[in-house]
Amino acid sequence: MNQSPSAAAVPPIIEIANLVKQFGRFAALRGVTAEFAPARLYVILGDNGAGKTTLLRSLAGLSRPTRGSISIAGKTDLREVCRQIGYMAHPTLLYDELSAMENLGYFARLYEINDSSRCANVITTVKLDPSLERPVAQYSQGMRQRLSLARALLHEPQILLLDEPFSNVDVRSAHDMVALLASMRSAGKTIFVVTHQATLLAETADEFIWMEAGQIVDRTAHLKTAEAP
Amino acid sequence: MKRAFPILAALTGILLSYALYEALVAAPTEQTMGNVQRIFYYHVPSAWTAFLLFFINFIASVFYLIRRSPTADAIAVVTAEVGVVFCTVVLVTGPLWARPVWGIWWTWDIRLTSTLVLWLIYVAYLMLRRFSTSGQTPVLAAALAVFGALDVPLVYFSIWIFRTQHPQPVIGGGGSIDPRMLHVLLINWAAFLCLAALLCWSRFRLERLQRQVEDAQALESMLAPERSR
Amino acid sequence: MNSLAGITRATLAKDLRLEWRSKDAINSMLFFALLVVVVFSFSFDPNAEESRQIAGGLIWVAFLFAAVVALNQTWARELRNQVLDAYRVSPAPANSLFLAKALGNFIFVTVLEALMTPLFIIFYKLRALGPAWQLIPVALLGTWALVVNGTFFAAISLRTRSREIMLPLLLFPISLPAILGLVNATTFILTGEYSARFWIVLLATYDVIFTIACLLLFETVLHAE
Amino acid sequence: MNFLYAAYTATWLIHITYAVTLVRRYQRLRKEIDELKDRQP
Repeated sequence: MNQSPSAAAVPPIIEIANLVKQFGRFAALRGVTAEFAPARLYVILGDNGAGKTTLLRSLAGLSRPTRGSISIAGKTDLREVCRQIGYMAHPTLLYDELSAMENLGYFARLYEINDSSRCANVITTVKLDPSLERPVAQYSQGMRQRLSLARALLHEPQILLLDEPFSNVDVRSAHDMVALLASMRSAGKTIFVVTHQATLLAETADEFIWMEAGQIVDRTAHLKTAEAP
Repeated sequence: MKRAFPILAALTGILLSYALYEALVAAPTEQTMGNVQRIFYYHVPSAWTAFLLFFINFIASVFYLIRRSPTADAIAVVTAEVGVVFCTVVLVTGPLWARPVWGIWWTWDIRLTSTLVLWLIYVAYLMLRRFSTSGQTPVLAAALAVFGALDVPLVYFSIWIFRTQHPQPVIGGGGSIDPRMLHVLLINWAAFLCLAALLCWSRFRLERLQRQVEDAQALESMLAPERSR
Repeated sequence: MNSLAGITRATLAKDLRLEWRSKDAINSMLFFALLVVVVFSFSFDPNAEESRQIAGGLIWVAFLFAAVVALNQTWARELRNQVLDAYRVSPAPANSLFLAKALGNFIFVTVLEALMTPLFIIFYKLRALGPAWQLIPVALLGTWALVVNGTFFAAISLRTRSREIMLPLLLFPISLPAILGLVNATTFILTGEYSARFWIVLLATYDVIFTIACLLLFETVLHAE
Repeated sequence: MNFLYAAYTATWLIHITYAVTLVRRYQRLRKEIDELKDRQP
């Protein structure tokens, strides 16, 4: 496979070996093999149906490989490392009828976070107001996306998997999110972003992963401007 | 292995014709029920075969849940499907026997009813396999098979209580059976077991082939867009 | 163990709060059961003796269908915005989710039964000739029997096409002993002809066996993707 | 007596129907395999 430009020295945090995910007569992933070094920001690019979301879901432990294996921080049973992974999907993964604090309060219970100020803190991190009592259903799309990111950050994971975090987000919020991601990467977190708006991350990202037809076809240190969407 | 198939087919053919001759001609005519009693030689062996197949299905399902072996799953599909075929035979020949003997097509008799419930459970099993969208259909199906197996003794027991409280026509199972009839019964059972083995074998080969085709198509479904570009 | 109980409680509280705000499940269930009662009482207008004989069957068929409506609703809630994935990526035990869902459904269906039973009594002029207090353990055990397997099979049918139809297809054959137990126990208590004790024991056995089976297999089913 | 023949015929009909569906599924698969081979020499 393609060697990552500068990953050779550091031991990888994620190792994927010949990963295949098949749904009946359709293969979403077709033999992905890759290694990822820690504390870097990766951007995954590719057409619809290239397997980006399935790759992310496999890393999150949501989708079990048909064949092949994933190892994160040396563990192949991803349930053991789920505390270290934060996953933000394309849908919001939030209850529309509950307010921001109620939503995060419930998810904090799932991670057994007892520090009651944590929820309010993480909401302020994404620049929302913790005292807002409206149900999420009445939020704008951009606010929902930010709250969704807050949910993924709630348990302070070491690895972040973000699926289309900038879709329908206004330009300023998007730049705020990019700055947040950059600071978290500097703090040692490994971040994967699937996005169609790669230009937003052109300066910040460490590496671009190009996917096509269920495989990683290229890894580059810079955005290939000619092909950028 | 492949050469064994026509041998088994020939053996089944011979056994079935011999068993048919025995059932229709050689077996003594029953005194009270007359010739209609000869349905017995098809009805009972089919029931035993169906139960045996469902039992194998249960074992294979449990094995699959523990080991996740694809072969165990294939065996589970095959036995469930052939089992439903034999169970259908039981449910069709049952009323055809009941009508002339008791004057009714159907009665909520313990054996008839448990067979019907078993049939329903396994039809549901096959439908689940057909309609599942998950990449892990075998797991769901195996779980259902375990539930079905747990249910059968409860069904049997509950109908047994039900029957002792409601008068029912007595079925001629009172222990003693003419040794000549038993002989014919066993020959028929052997013949139907061979038929079941033959059907299972063909279905197993079909299943294996189908999985290979699905794998190939899955690979191709990812290649196709690349080619056309 | 502690976290199992804690997360179960949190999930149950969250479900009850969601239901309180939307009232999806309880409204559709109530309306559905009401329709069944009205349609049945139009279709046949029995005298007191006949209605004792048939009421057990009618009541439980109505509740069974209403329970299926509730079961579909509780999981539909987790599918909106794919919130279920948020649970699945968390370290929370799968059985907490199962128990919370099963208890939530148990509460919904029990509330429904408490509300609908007076209507049945009025429409069918019912008066029990046997020990009426036994109807309470019968109803509780029977409701749990329907709901525990219903929750499990609803989780299975989440991963199928046309899942709302798949649930009854899977649930009804497996529930047959429970339904038989419920209907017969109710009929015996109403008519006072026989003791319902056999059936109560059967329901309790059914509950124990399938609760254990669900708890053992739910994690496997939840993560089967 | 008619019931006897009806039962035997029904039994065979069910088994033969199943066998026929197996053969047809097999033929459909064969066709798919041929198509696959055509596209991937």
